[in-house]
Amino acid sequence: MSSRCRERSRVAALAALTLIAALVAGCERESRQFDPPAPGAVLARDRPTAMLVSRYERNAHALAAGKRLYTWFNCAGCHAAGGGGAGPALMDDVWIYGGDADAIVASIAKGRPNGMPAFGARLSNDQVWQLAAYVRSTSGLAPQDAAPNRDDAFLTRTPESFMDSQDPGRAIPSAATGAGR
Amino acid sequence: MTRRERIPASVPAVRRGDALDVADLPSYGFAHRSLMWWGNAGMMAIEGVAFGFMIVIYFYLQSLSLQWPDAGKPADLLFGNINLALILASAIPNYLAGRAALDRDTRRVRRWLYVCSIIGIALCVVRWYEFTALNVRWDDGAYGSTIWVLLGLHTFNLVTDVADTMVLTAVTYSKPVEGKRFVDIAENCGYWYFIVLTWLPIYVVVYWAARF
Amino acid sequence: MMSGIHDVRVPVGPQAAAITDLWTLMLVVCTVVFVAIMVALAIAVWRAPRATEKAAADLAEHPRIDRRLRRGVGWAVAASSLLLAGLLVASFMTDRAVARLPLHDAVRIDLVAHRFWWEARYDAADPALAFATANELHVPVGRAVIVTLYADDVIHSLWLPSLAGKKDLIPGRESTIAFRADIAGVYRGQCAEFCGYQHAHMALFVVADPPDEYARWLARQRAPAREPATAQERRGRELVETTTCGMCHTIAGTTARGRRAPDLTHVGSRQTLAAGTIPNSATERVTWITDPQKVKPGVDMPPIDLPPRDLVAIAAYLGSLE
Amino acid sequence: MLRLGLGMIAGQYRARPRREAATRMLRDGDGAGSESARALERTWSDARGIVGFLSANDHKTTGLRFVVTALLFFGAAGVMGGLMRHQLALPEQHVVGPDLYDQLFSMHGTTMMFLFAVPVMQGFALYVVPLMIGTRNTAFPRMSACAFWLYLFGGALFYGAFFTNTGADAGWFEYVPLAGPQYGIGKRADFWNMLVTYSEATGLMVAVDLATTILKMRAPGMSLRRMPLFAWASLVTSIMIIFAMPMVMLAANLVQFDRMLGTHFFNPSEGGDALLWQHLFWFFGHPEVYFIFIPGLGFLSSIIPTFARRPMFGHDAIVLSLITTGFLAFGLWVHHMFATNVPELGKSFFTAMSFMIAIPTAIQIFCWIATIGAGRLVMRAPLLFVFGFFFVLVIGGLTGVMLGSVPLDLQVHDTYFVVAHLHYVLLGGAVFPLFAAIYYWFPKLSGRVLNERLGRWQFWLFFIGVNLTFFPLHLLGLEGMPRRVYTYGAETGWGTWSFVSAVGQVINDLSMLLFVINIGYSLVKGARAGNDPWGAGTLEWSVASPPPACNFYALPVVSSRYPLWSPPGDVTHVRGLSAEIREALVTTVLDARPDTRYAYPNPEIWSFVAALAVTVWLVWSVWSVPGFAYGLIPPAIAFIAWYWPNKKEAAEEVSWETEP
Repeated sequence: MSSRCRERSRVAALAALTLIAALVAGCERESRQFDPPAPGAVLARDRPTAMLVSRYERNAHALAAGKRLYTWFNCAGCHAAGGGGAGPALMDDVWIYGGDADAIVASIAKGRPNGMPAFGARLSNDQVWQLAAYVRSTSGLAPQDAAPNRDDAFLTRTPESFMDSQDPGRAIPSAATGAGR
Repeated sequence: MTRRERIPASVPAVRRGDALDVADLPSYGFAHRSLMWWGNAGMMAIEGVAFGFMIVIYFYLQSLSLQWPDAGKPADLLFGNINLALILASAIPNYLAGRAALDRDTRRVRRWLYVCSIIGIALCVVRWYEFTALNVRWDDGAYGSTIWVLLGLHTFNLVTDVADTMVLTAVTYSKPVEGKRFVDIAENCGYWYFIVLTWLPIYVVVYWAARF
Repeated sequence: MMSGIHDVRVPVGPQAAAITDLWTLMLVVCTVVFVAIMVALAIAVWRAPRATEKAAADLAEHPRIDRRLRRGVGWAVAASSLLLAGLLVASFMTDRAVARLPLHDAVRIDLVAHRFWWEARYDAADPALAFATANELHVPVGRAVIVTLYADDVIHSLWLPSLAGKKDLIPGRESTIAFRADIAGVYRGQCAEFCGYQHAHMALFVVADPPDEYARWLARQRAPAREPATAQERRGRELVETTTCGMCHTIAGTTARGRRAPDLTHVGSRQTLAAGTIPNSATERVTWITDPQKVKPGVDMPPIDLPPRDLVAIAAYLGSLE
Repeated sequence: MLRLGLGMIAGQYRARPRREAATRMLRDGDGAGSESARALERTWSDARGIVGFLSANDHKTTGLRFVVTALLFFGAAGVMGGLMRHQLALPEQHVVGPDLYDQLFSMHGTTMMFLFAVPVMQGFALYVVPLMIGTRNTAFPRMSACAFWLYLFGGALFYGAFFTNTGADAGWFEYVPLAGPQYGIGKRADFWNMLVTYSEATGLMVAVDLATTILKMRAPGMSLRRMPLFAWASLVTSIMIIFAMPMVMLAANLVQFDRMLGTHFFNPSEGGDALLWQHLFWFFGHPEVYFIFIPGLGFLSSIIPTFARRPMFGHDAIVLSLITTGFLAFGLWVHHMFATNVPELGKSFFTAMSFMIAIPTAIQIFCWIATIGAGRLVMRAPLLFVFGFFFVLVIGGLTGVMLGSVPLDLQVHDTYFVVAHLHYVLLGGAVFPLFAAIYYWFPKLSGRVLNERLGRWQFWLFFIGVNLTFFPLHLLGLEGMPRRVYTYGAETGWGTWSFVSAVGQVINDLSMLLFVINIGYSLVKGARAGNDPWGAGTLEWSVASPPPACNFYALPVVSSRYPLWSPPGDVTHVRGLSAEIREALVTTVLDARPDTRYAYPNPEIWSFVAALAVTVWLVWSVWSVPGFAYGLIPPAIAFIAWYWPNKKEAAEEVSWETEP
């Protein structure tokens, strides 16, 4: 095999790899998985698995669903549009109980002292994870190409896709999510 | 001498036997005789349509709105007025550059293109300050969005034509200068009139339409 | 499964009838025009002699033929212009007929389109008498109905083929449509503007009741939800109140107060679930609650992860809410 | 007949002395086989090798590339259409889910409208028009070459996005808010917006090129009244494109600004308006139909006289009808919006306009029938497709009249009735004429005639298939079936006609298969065409098939509408253009009197590089806001480099140029 030929096959391999990367990235960001995963997979309380990251935090559909639920379930009643009110702010880099997805999932599902109710029984696991992913996106922790844009509503806040990443200062950085980028 | 007379009539094609000999026809021509003029006219039509519809959008949204501007207050006039004065003034060196191009006078062309470029750069700087004086952000509401895009569209054309002018100035140094290049310069001057003329309605819309 | 009449050519209201008349007229005229053109073409093809590529083209002037052709084309153009003008007049007249529905004593309904269901609100002067239902409008036969249309999210379009034309529901804009059903029956309608994954499953039924039946229906709807009668139904209500259901759905008289999904106060009286997607039977209710995404992928309803017994209890309770 | 006496031949002007280099230059004007013909062939051939391939700017190369690429997109969109009909063949099927189905119909519509119909017509015009009007290349061949690359890259990116599950999914007219920032989640709508920007830029560039070519580069003597009808159709189309396409480019960018920058053009809560998009889109979208349809009419006006062996009856009426259609097409857009709450008076106006636009088309149809009736018919495949056009288009046109009526439209708008109507109009008005045109001009393009027997089979299969697929859809619409549903319940009763339609689609597929086979077979084994296999009358048939690189060894002088049919005049051709550099003759707009010569710059790779640079910008702008600004740098560099003069070329040009 001549070196030129090898060169060419290397280029081809590289192109194929790029293509696969694009495919994976595109599919991860854009897939609309309507059926929730098996309950066991979602309930894992240790570090979020790659599946969960790809399914929620890097997925435009899940983030949009999270945003919808945030409005529907009146999270804004306490947390306002992420800026905080009766509840703590969500769009900054301060996380009282940790800023990675599983910590937020725990906060939503189990509740926290001083007012945060437990929604575990009243929301499906899927919804909790969607909410958690959305909450992280308000701090710019979701990839910009999957994060929600502005709403067709009164302008109350910067769209999530514009948020600069607020690296969780006091929170334990999440290895698996790699700060969302 | 008017511009019209400066575009000489054609040297005729000559009949030789059953053929029409065109060897003596000029190898380039100015204004509507050149292909470039027609291409340029097409481009101006395209951009003119875009400007026109942006203005239509402005008034459409205004007609739907109870309060206009719906956010912020009307733009400050200072820089807009400076821009208006400057852009109207720029028509003069532009005219002179165009005439020099028709005379195929490299030195005069260059001189006036320099003046045009300098005014053009000044216009870009003023334009920057205009954006800061709009008193509204593009994402504050429909009013802000519209005037930002309107001004942005014109700025895009302004910047590209100023860049064009500068490139043409630089290109006059690449010798020899063939006749066709003077056609390009003349056409660039024609395009600049378009920038000047479109600025008038856009100026009125951006700066005055929200005041009444 | 409930199926309603939904055919432009089977009108049951004065407006749809006017449009159907116009349709018939257009169909006849257009068919005649089509046939005429095809016959003209056929005659032209049939009468023209055949030739080959090698035949010299005919450049000679044929004043007589040309005159005849000119006359023919002229007449054809004149005839088509006249026909078009006639159709135009017919269209305008139909338009006026459609707009002239007498509206005195009309029933007023607010209809909000959501992805992917219809929320109907029957307002009343006394707020206690107002109620909401979903995907199934009841209207009295012979009385005009004015529906005020709102869109909650994206653009939808209300289309009831047998009753009236369609009207878009556009976010930020309010619009109205009026119609009258002259015959009792069930009329199917559907969202006609593409609105997302489940645009296909966004049907709406208009049930035209005789006036007394309509009054009975109205009275029933105005009452709060029925109290559970059996232990199973009681268990069902408890589950609805304590699990995910109450986050989105309302059942008047219980703690379920969500406002984001169809009002379930009288869900048992409705013929279908999920905007006409499945019949409202006990088994289908269980299927729907267990895995709505299988029935209607992309719908906002989440699957409920409960033991089968509980699911059956919820289904039984909901079925009892007539 | 010969009105070319003219002042131009009389020598009342003083001929300027030629420069020495100009005198030495080899001139054209001798026929094939001469020394100048060989020189012309050398001069006008595109360079070999990969760089030559990428820099090619011959109008025939560019045009053919457009046509072939567009036909590939046609195939891709056809496959998607087939998948959709398959999914809908029976109620409650799960061949594809709603998510994929939404992408399928959006991609199908977008591809057909933006990547197939307009480019294929423009590509055909790029190929045929210069040959038809007697010139050697278009006015701005490098711009058209650049346009082709933009089109290719845009299409490739759009399909690349589709294959990575990022295909457009809000329909081919992408209504906001569904495609807006809140509901158009992910990047799908961004790619649609990008594609629109791409394909409209392409369309505009080619339109400017074509319009200039047609107005300024016609052979001497081809006054506007003698201009072939296809050139007229292309001219009208190009001018329409120039006034309609900027609209949708602007609109798509406004949506993109809403999505990317958070502007509020379409956000009702902040002063925007969701209906604004519909106005903007349909102001372009309705003329769009006509700039797909008018070139098709131009095809027919070229084909019918040839196969009827006589000049077109009512030539002037047809020209006027084309122009009228072009004007009226801009006054119809609201008839796509009758179901929204636009004011009643406005609706009446648009109804009247929608009815009126039927008249110019009717005039053309009657003129064609008159031509056919008064001629002697050569029954060949192209003519069969012309007959197919009559049948299908007239149905589509008549249902169009129905749709123009407000009350009827309110019933059938957004239903399968509309789907049926638009397919009848576009298949009848564009695809049947397109196939006729392919059968007609294929010999010119390839040197071989397409197989007649296969052609007839293909026609009949296509004719039956189209009617079987789309006629039942009218009935489905009346029976209450909305468009864009991915499935339907059995109780709706839509199953029967849907199944028939699916069967029709299979027949269409067979017909397309035959077409591909015919192309392949005829390229190898087809009969040799010679210059003029049909005995046609327009200039493109006077040259060899495929045409030589320079098109004409001597530019023709025209004295009638059908120069090959009429006896030649006293002056038959032009001489004196350079054979050593690419030089064209520029003529006056109305009378096509020779005015100036025009030397093309040498072909270079910059048009390709510029398209690549623009692609970098657009892709970058999809992913990042700063990319929208910084991304402008590569195209700026590319365009400046493109323009930058080549010293050697300039010196040569100065040595022979003649001042005006």
